[in-house]
Amino acid sequence: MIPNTFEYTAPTTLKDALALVGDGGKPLAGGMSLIPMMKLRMANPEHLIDLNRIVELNYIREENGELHIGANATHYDIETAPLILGKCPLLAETASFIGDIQVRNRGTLGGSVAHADPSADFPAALQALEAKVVLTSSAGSRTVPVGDFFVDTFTTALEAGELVTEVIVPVEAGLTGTSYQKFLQPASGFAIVGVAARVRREAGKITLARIGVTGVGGNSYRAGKAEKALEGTSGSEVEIAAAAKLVGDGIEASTDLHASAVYRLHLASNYAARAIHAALSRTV
Amino acid sequence: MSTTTITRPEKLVGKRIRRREDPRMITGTATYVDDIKLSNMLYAAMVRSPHAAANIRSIDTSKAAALPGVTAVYTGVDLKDVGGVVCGVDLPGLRKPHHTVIATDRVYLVGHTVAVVVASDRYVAADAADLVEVDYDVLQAVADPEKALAPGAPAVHPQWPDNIAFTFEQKGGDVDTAFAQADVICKQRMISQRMVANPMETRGCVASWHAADRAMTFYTSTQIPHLARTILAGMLGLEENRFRLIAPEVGGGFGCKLNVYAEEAIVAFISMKLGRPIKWIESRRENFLTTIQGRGHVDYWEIAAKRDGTIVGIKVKIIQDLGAYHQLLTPAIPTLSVLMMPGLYDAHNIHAEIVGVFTNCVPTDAVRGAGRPEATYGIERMVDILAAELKMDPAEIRFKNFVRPDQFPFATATGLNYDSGDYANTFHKALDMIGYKRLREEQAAARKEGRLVGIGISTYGEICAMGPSPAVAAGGWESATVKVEPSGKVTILTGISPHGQGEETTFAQVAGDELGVPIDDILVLHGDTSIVQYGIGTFGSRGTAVGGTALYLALQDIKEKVVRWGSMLLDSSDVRFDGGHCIDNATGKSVSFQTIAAAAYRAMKIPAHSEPGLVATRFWEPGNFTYPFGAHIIHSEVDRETGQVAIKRYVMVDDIGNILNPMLVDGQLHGGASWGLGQALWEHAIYDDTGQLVTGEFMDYALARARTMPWIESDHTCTPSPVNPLGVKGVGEAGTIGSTPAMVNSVIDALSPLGVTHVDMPLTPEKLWKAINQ
Amino acid sequence: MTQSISVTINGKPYAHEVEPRLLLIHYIREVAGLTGSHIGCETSLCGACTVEVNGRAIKSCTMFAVQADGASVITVEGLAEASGKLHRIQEGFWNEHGLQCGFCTPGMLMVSKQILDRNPSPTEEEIREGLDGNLCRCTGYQHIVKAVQAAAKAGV
Amino acid sequence: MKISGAAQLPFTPERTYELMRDPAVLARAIPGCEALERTGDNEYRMKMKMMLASFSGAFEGKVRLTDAVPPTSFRMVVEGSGKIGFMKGEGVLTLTAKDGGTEVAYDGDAQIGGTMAAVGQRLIDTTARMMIKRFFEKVAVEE
Repeated sequence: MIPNTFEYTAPTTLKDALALVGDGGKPLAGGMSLIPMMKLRMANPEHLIDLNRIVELNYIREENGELHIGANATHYDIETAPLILGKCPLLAETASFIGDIQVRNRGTLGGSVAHADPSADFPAALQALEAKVVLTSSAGSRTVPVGDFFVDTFTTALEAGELVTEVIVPVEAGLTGTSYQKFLQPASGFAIVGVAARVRREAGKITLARIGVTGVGGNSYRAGKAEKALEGTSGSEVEIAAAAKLVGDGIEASTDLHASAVYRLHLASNYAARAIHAALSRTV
Repeated sequence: MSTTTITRPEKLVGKRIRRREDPRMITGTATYVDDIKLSNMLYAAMVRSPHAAANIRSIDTSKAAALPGVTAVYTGVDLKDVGGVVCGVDLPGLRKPHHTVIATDRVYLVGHTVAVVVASDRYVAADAADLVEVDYDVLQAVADPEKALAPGAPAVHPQWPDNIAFTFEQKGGDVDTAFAQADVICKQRMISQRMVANPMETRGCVASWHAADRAMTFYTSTQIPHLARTILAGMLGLEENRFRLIAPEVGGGFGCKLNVYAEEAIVAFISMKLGRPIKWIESRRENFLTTIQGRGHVDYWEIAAKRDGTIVGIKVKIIQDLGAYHQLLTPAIPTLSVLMMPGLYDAHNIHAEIVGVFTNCVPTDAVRGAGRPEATYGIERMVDILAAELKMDPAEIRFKNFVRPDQFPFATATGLNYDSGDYANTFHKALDMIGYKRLREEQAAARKEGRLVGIGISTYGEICAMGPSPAVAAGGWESATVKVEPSGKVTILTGISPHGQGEETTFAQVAGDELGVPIDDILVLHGDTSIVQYGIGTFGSRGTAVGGTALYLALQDIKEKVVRWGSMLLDSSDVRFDGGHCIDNATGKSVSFQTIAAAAYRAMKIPAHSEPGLVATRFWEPGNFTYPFGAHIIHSEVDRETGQVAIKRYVMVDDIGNILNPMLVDGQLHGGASWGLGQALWEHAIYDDTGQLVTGEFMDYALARARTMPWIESDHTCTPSPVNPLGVKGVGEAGTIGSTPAMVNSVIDALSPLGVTHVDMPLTPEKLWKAINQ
Repeated sequence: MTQSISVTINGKPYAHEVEPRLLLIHYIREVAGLTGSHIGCETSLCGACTVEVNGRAIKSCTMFAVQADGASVITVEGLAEASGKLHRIQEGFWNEHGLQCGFCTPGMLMVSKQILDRNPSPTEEEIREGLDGNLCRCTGYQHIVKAVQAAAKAGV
Repeated sequence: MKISGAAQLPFTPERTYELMRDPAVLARAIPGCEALERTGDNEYRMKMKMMLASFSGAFEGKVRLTDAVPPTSFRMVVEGSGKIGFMKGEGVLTLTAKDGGTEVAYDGDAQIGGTMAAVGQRLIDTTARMMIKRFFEKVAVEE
């Protein structure tokens, strides 16, 4: 299977890349979704702007109590970076669930986020982390909360000429526990359901609960009702189960070959309970 | 000549010897068909129908032809003189649609070739294929065999509105009386869903025509080089002796390359037309759409028994989804299911019916197991269903009904003659390995906790070593040549065509033992019709049992000649051949195999009634199939919350007769099990109502992965086959056939406390979750 | 329109003019003439085309040759030493019968190398997870797992 | 693939019925519609360009409105085919007055073929829903 012809530019600076994207070029990050689609000729970009040589987007650093991750960080980088393992383990854990070794070696956080696949893993974690996405164009940068960034199936807040350049996640206080739980589609490895839980327990009470969900519907989301139900409780089995039941509330779940909407919603609750449970067990 | 003591070399057969074909494969230097690059070569790409049923109004190739780099574009009209795709099966009343290599006026399945483009490289060929414009008048399609049988269903072939290609019936004993007198009758509809063979190497070929010599050199990824040559030469009107077909390294076949496809004839035709080498390599997408698939059964089973569990009769009605036309063996496959239907049980009253149905899908044909997995699945499920009905232990009911060792050779109600076996012994061994009694106790305890724990048994049999010639469309014999070179090095030419099975090693083991020469002195060649005498090929677990026997016989001929030459050289009439030497029994003097080989070619003196040289060729016709069997037991647990199946333990004990190389045997069994578990749990070629294959890529079609396969504990029993002198039975398909029912029986056993008696494959988590919550 | 690239494959420099759409696997196989790496699918799910680019195992069917400009690539042909001495992973696959038809093998070897480079003594589960991006239709994976275990042992 | 659901529009059933059968409105509201040309009674030829993430494709197809029961229901058939395959969506739309506007309930089938069918399975449902949603959002802002 052979892609159609295209023009190819690999800028080495963000500035050049933004100019090229501003002219209508299609950004190429890790290419893990785009290149297979191009080979099947389902995607036929005229001009590919390869972002992989922009060294200034390769970074993971801590600043002002937050982790700033450059768009070119690969899933493998995130899975193994000591800074992330130590200060935002949810993101590292989630990265370890993506695809396989080869995909994680090449796929990037920026590419995954910009692609906004409804079954991708990162969005669940980023929702639970209340992450922020930095969008940059030649005109400047803006920072968008992840909840506003993911708009719909493959649809984000990215405007024409903008690139995802950075993702910002919080450095977790010691009392927070996190977990990502995923039910795999057996062929592609995509998430049929993926749930990221982030909880803080202080003096025996859950003071913060954030639950991000992917795979269930057309877009990732925060399970607000479940979070509210969990906060203020002690996190007993019964309370977890009750909260987890609300994870799919009001969500239009999708149906495909591998799971019906009803089953997806059931799995969402079940995996939410698993994630909350595991997250709580990781709180101090 | 010497009188030194002869040290007999260590016996090779039965040893874990690492493969002699591996060095080229682990260094990346093996040559598969896509690695072949001939000078001046062009690339072909097929233009394929996106519709399952449509009339072709017109085809416009002008834009494609005008693309720089494109040499030619052909449509069906250009290839009208090429013969149709060959079906080698004859059944009474069989309807055989004529299947032209390129569709001319109507397409019958998604992926049907409507044109072919030829270009300077594969990139341009792909571009050109996109530029061919076809105007279709889309028709109603039918993709489900039972829907195809319903009145008013769209006709796949307008001339046969009932969509029936053939019906077939077989009876043994007196099934009506048996059912009338039975204490209990169980019935179950069961589906063996379509599976895609999916060898990691797709199909592909390179054709190179030399007009001056009227000679074709043709490389193709096939399991049957000689048969493919005969058929392709016939389709193209070429002289068979000038048609050299080479199966290079073949990256897996599993039955889907036991065939001759339209594309092979197309590529050969183009090479003749253009006088240049042509390459075509199938994409994975094309492989899903256009390479034959397996299974595709809807079966209605009935089993009748006495209250004590004695099986008295079995009935099955098989609705076989044939697809849109017949490939080489399509209609024959379900007849193998009928032969296999009694399994290992002494059941004398049987009735089987087959309805072969056309659908707008790719043809089904022989895929690993070919007809036997469906039947084994059916009978092994029915035995479990019967045990549940009678509240008997599924192990006990099997012991009760096994054919006993003293009954061999055992004539089955389906007309077979089982060669040898001790089914109870093998089953006992498996039960002991898994600790059956204790496991049942643990299961009872787990059930009290509400856990869904299952133990699934399959005691399977199979029909291997295809096979006696009357039973195989193209002949079921096999050939071998042993050439001893003047230096004493040995070259073996085998008519089988190994592609992973490892006969370059196992055949060398056999020859090494027989001739007493080091294994490194032996070379096994195969797959080139200009080098190897006519042969049948590799399929139906026949390589070792049939091809190996031909080799064994040729080796005996060589040994006889060697003794004649040795007698002459030793000037003795009392000579034995042992340990690579001819030894004078009277004096102890000896002459080595190598010296004898040199003498046979130098021919200074020739023994009486002999001729120079040391070569023997044998064609062996087996007198019967062989019948391997075994017991597979799977301990599983189903997650009540999600329906996900976890395999806790998998024990298999297989009896495949004598074993030449245990490491290779285990490899075949593990691989086979990955297929059987795939069918039970994951794999499914799903066509929608319009004939679109919706699991048409690895995105949606799940194969076994390292992560999803359990560790397999494997052991063997051995009842040598009396059918051949090696005592071997065959192992290529055993794992596939034995595993599926064990897996499904295990899951159904796990769910049985909830009243679940059957779930159709594949047992996806959602299906099981629904069954749990019914 | 073509672009010029230079790539080091198995320590040997290559320089060519290529179309941007040329996939790295086709560059390696057809331009550089190293046909050990294979193509088994087009959706990046089979792993037969796995090679190492700058020390990372990747699927070379999901990368363009122009993206490898300046990179160092290792393919299955580069595993053994120049003397012909096999890599311990190749030995492991040979000794443990980790291959049958051999088509997936180059990719399996390359990903196994990455598994062991990162984790010299992986558990069975870690090996199975590591092999997740590579399909084999012949072996049922058990002998591949054993091959990686044997190679790990040989490396200690 | 079965698709059903409902959308709320801020018009009376009569006005909704009229809007949803107006080719000018359809041309504006059908996602990716580039041209809509009348070919017969309630039959139109359509050019579409689908853009979804990296995936894009041009389709030629038609829109048909049948089984009209003003102002309560009609059937809408949208089909298109292009290089990457073909698609067909067909459903019955039922209009009911609700909360001062109209609820449009839809119930039908979405189907894809060709290359799209090979890799698009997991996305048919979400994509179809998104397109329907966009369609109704566009209709809702009509006058």
